[in-house]
Amino acid sequence: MIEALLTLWNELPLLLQLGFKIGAILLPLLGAVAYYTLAERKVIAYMHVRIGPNRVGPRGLLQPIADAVKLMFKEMIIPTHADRYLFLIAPILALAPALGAWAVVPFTDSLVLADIDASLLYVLALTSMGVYGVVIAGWASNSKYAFLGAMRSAAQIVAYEIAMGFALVGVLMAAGSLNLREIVLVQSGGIQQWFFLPLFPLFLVYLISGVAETNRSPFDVVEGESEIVAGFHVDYSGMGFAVFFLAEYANMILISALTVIMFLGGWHAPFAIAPFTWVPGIVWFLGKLAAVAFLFLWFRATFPRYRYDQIMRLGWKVFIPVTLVWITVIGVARFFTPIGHWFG
Amino acid sequence: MSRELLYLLIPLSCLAAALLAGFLGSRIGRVNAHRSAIGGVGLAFILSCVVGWDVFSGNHFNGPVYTWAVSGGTHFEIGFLIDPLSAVMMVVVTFVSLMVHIYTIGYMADDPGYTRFFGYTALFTFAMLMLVMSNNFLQLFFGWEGVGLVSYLLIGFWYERESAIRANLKAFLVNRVGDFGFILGIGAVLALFGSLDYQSVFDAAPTLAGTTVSGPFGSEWHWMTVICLLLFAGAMGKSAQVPLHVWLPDSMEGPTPISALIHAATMVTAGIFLVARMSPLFSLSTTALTVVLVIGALTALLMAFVALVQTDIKRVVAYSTLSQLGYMTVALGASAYSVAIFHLATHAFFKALLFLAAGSVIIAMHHEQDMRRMGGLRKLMPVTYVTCVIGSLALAGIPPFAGFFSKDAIIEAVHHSSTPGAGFAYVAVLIGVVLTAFYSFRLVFMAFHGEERMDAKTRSHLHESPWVVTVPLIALALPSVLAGLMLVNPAMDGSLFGNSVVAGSKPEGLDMTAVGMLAHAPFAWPFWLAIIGIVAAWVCYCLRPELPVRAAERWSGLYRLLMRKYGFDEFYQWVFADGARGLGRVLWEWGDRRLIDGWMVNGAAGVVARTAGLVRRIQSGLVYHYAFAMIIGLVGLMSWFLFR
Amino acid sequence: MTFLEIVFYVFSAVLIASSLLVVTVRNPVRAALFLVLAFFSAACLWLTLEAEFLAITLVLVYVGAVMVLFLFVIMMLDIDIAQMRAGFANYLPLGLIVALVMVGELTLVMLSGEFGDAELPRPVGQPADYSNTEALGRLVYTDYVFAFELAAVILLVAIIAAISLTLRRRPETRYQAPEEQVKVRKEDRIRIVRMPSRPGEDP
Amino acid sequence: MIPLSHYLIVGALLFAVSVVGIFLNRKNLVIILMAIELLLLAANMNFVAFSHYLQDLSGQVFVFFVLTVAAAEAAIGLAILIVLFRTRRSINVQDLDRLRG
Repeated sequence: MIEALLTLWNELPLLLQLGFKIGAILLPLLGAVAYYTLAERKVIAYMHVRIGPNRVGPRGLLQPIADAVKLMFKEMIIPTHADRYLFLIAPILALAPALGAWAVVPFTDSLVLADIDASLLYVLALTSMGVYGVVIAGWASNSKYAFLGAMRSAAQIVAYEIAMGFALVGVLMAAGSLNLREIVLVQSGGIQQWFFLPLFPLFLVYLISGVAETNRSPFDVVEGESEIVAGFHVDYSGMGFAVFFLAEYANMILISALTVIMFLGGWHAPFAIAPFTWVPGIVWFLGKLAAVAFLFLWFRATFPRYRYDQIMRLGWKVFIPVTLVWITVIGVARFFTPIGHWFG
Repeated sequence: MSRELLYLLIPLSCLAAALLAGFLGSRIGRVNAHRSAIGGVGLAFILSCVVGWDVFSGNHFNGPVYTWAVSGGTHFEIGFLIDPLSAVMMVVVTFVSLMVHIYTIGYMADDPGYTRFFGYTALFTFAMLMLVMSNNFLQLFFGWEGVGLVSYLLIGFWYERESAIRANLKAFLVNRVGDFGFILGIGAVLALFGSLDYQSVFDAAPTLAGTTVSGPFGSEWHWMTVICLLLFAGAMGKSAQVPLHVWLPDSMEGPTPISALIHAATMVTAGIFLVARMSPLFSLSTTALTVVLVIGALTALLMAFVALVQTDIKRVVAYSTLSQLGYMTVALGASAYSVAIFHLATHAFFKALLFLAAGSVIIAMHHEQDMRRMGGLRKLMPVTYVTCVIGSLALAGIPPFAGFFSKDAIIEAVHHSSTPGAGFAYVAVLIGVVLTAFYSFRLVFMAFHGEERMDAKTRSHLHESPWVVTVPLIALALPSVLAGLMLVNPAMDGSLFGNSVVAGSKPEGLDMTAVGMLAHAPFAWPFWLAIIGIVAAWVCYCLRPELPVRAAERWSGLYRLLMRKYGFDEFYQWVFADGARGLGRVLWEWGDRRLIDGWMVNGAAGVVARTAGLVRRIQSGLVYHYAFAMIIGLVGLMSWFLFR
Repeated sequence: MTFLEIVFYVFSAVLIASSLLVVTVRNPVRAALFLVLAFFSAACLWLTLEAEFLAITLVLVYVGAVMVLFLFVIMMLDIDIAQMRAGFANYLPLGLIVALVMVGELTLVMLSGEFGDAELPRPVGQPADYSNTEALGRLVYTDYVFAFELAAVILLVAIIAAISLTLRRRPETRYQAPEEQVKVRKEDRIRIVRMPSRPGEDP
Repeated sequence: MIPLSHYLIVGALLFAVSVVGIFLNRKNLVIILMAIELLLLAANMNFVAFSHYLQDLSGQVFVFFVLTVAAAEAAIGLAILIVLFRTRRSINVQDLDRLRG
């Protein structure tokens, strides 16, 4: 049966094969994104000691579907003096990198769409492109609030991308590879081998930068409902708004996945002993992913929004020096290998 | 006391006096200023007399006292050549200077520049002494320019007066012409002989007499002629020979003591002294001597004529000075150097006397110099009158006054001279005798005789000058009478100057004695010519005062010519001043403004500006233009590589 | 036509088209976005040349950083678009001539038979364990280490230059001083005053 | 297979387009800066192509440095642009004639 299926699979044209693979990743991802929104509402509601959505479907489980249907059928309004072409393309530009980066994410040792050599760079390149959606949306709306949001976003993303990149440089120095799968493989052997321990400052920097990169609270000055009433996507409605929504949550999940891969041992069990190793790697991976994703929600429910100049100050004056210092530490440690047992 | 120190002390005492009076005059006061000046010059006079006595005892001196610089083997030194020639000059200079100093106390009594004046005169004495005592050309030139400097300073002494400044400038410029020749002559001497020392030059002169130098237009010149003519050019400037005489009459703008000291007795004779000193060179060039003779004769004759018509008392004396300098030059040209110096000495006394007498009159007349407003001063100023008559008699050549001997000697020397042009010169000096006598006594008669023509106010103040004025007059009158008698014998037989002057082809018949000359006088032309001149003057200005006026009307052309001094001033003004100005204007308009400014400076700038104006169109300052040019160049380069 | 050729011609066309649009579109924001597209296409072309590291770096550095900076600046500046385009047509003929001559000559050279398949064949693929990044890294950190450090210095200078150029000190702006806030003690803020509650009483 | 000349022609076209862009957009400084970036990209294209066909990584190293310098240039260029705009309220190249004689 399985062999027959494999034969059938191999008979399919290459492009069709690729399409199936992409679909196999994208569809669950979109589903996850949809339910992540529900999770957010529920989690924050519980943290606020209220119930959250509970009317659509059992315990409100069909709420995301209802939202999606509503947004799909809602009219998408294009402001009169907006740059029509860019206005339409902006949400796509926002969503595409968030989805495209998944191509190199290794779910397990073998479950990866494209095991390319410099996948870390690829991820970095794609995540750095996410800003275009926000910037173009803000500019194309031809509205002051949207434009302010776009400017904030551009400055913020540029600022935090450097810190994020440096954090990843630390990771690749520790791992000695740019390949995400190999980075995970280096972390095998239990929780003590996971990079978040030796690279703890970089881990924190990466996590916080990830929050900032995705414009999530407490770094959500880009949207800043109370000041610029939703920022860059203030003029979007219907599908446009939906795609931005998707992109944001997809990015959050992506950042969570990358954090897991680079700092939390990927698909590896926390303890390389019997009961834990029985559990399949994908479960560990998804479990860790869910935990990190939960952090995003937790942050949102907990922290007040940063002021803009404080965000800049944190990014330029704290994170970048910290990462630089830690990169130096790693360099020294790599040079005097016997000192740090982590860098065998 | 060594001789060098003695010799040094003579000029240096004058220099010290000059510095004291000139720089510290305002500190030490007027009395101390003239005391120091007179003290310095008096000391120089006494020492000069000592030196003179020493020299005539046979002790000559020639040597350097200080080496100033050595350049390429040529020594530039301060040195003294003390021989009878310089000794005579020293005594004459210091004596006249001393007299003038004393006289000045009275003459300049109320002048604000009193101390400055004494500074100048003492400085002049110093420079003149340096000139006559020098044993080399460089020091000679130093003294030469030094006396020139003081001369300019003193002509322009009253610098508030425009006429004084103009006369000053004129003297300066005319002297520059002569001095230019003079320094060229010194350069020629250095070029030919390689030395500036008199003695070595004189020693080498006979052997180098035949050397020639190629002049312009392929002509060949004897070095000696060239050198002598150049040096004589300097002498012409300083001694005011035609045609460089024009400055001397104008120099009367200076104070009268200065006219006496510098422009009559001493400085203007520097040229005569120079030629006499250079006699070893001049005797080697007949051409030069001829030039000297002719120039001198012209000066003597022409200036005497001018003196006839002058009405300014000082100008009469000034033109007589010019005429007498011409006499001296004639004597030089006749190779009678000792006679020239002899006349120089006697002339120094009586001409200084005449000037001072004229000055005395001027003081009395409250600086009125026009003789037509004088007259009848005889009774009011007896001392001045007597001394003036003595001076005039000496000037006119009436025996036995000093001028008789020296002038007669000159006439005899010219008579016997074999220098070309001597015949003309003889006639000229004979006519000059008549004229000299006439204008001398014209002055006497106009000023001291006849009716009183001054206004009542002046008349009421008229009185004899104070003793400081009259004492020098008397002191100068004595040698005016006696100098001829005393000096004529040694001057004539050659014992006075010994070998310090060379009598090249010494004229015959000059071995005269004082007694012989006096005995001979009533039977010779000059004496009677002088008498005729005096009588004519008496007739014209005492007996028939209307005669000169009628003569002037009768020969009005000649009169105007004389009044205009032959038009030398106008000529120079026209040729040199206007010519130079015209040349300057041409050079300015064409050379400077058109050629240099227009073509070279502004033209070059204009070419640059126009080129830049074209080029700046390319320099648009716009980046894309430059980028475009770069791209065009790139395409061109690419095409060249591709299709060559 | 192989897959590689399709990729090459498609991305080349996109690259040329987008670069043309960069220099011709009216709106500088769109120009910047087309430049992004051009860079992206160029990166894809480089991938066909097995220069993965450079391709990704191009996207990372240019698309991710430089072009964001460009966009930021363009959007911040209030540019008069219409005025900026004035005179565009005047120079178009001349520019076209120059460009055509240049392209013609360059093409002539490139097709002259020195760079054809026959003369310079495309090398066969690298072994599977070949890492472009690693090879480049080895080269950069050995042979070109001084040049590499020089590049680092240039970047540092550029950072300093850019900051110092654009730094504006605004005296009127008030900033928080967190370290001062943290260091503050109650003695600095509060003064406890003891005073009698009614006259005459000892505090 | 794709011959080297095709890559080179792509580079040449890119180069020509960017050059024309520089003097067509003779007013907008930003576009000029972008054209310069394109110019460098064209050069880089040739470097990478030659590097691959000659199997010599030095070409790619060179591209690496070019990218570095170009990034620095872009940063400074934009900084200058901003300063310029602050002082003159314009980025028109024709307004930058303060130094013109």
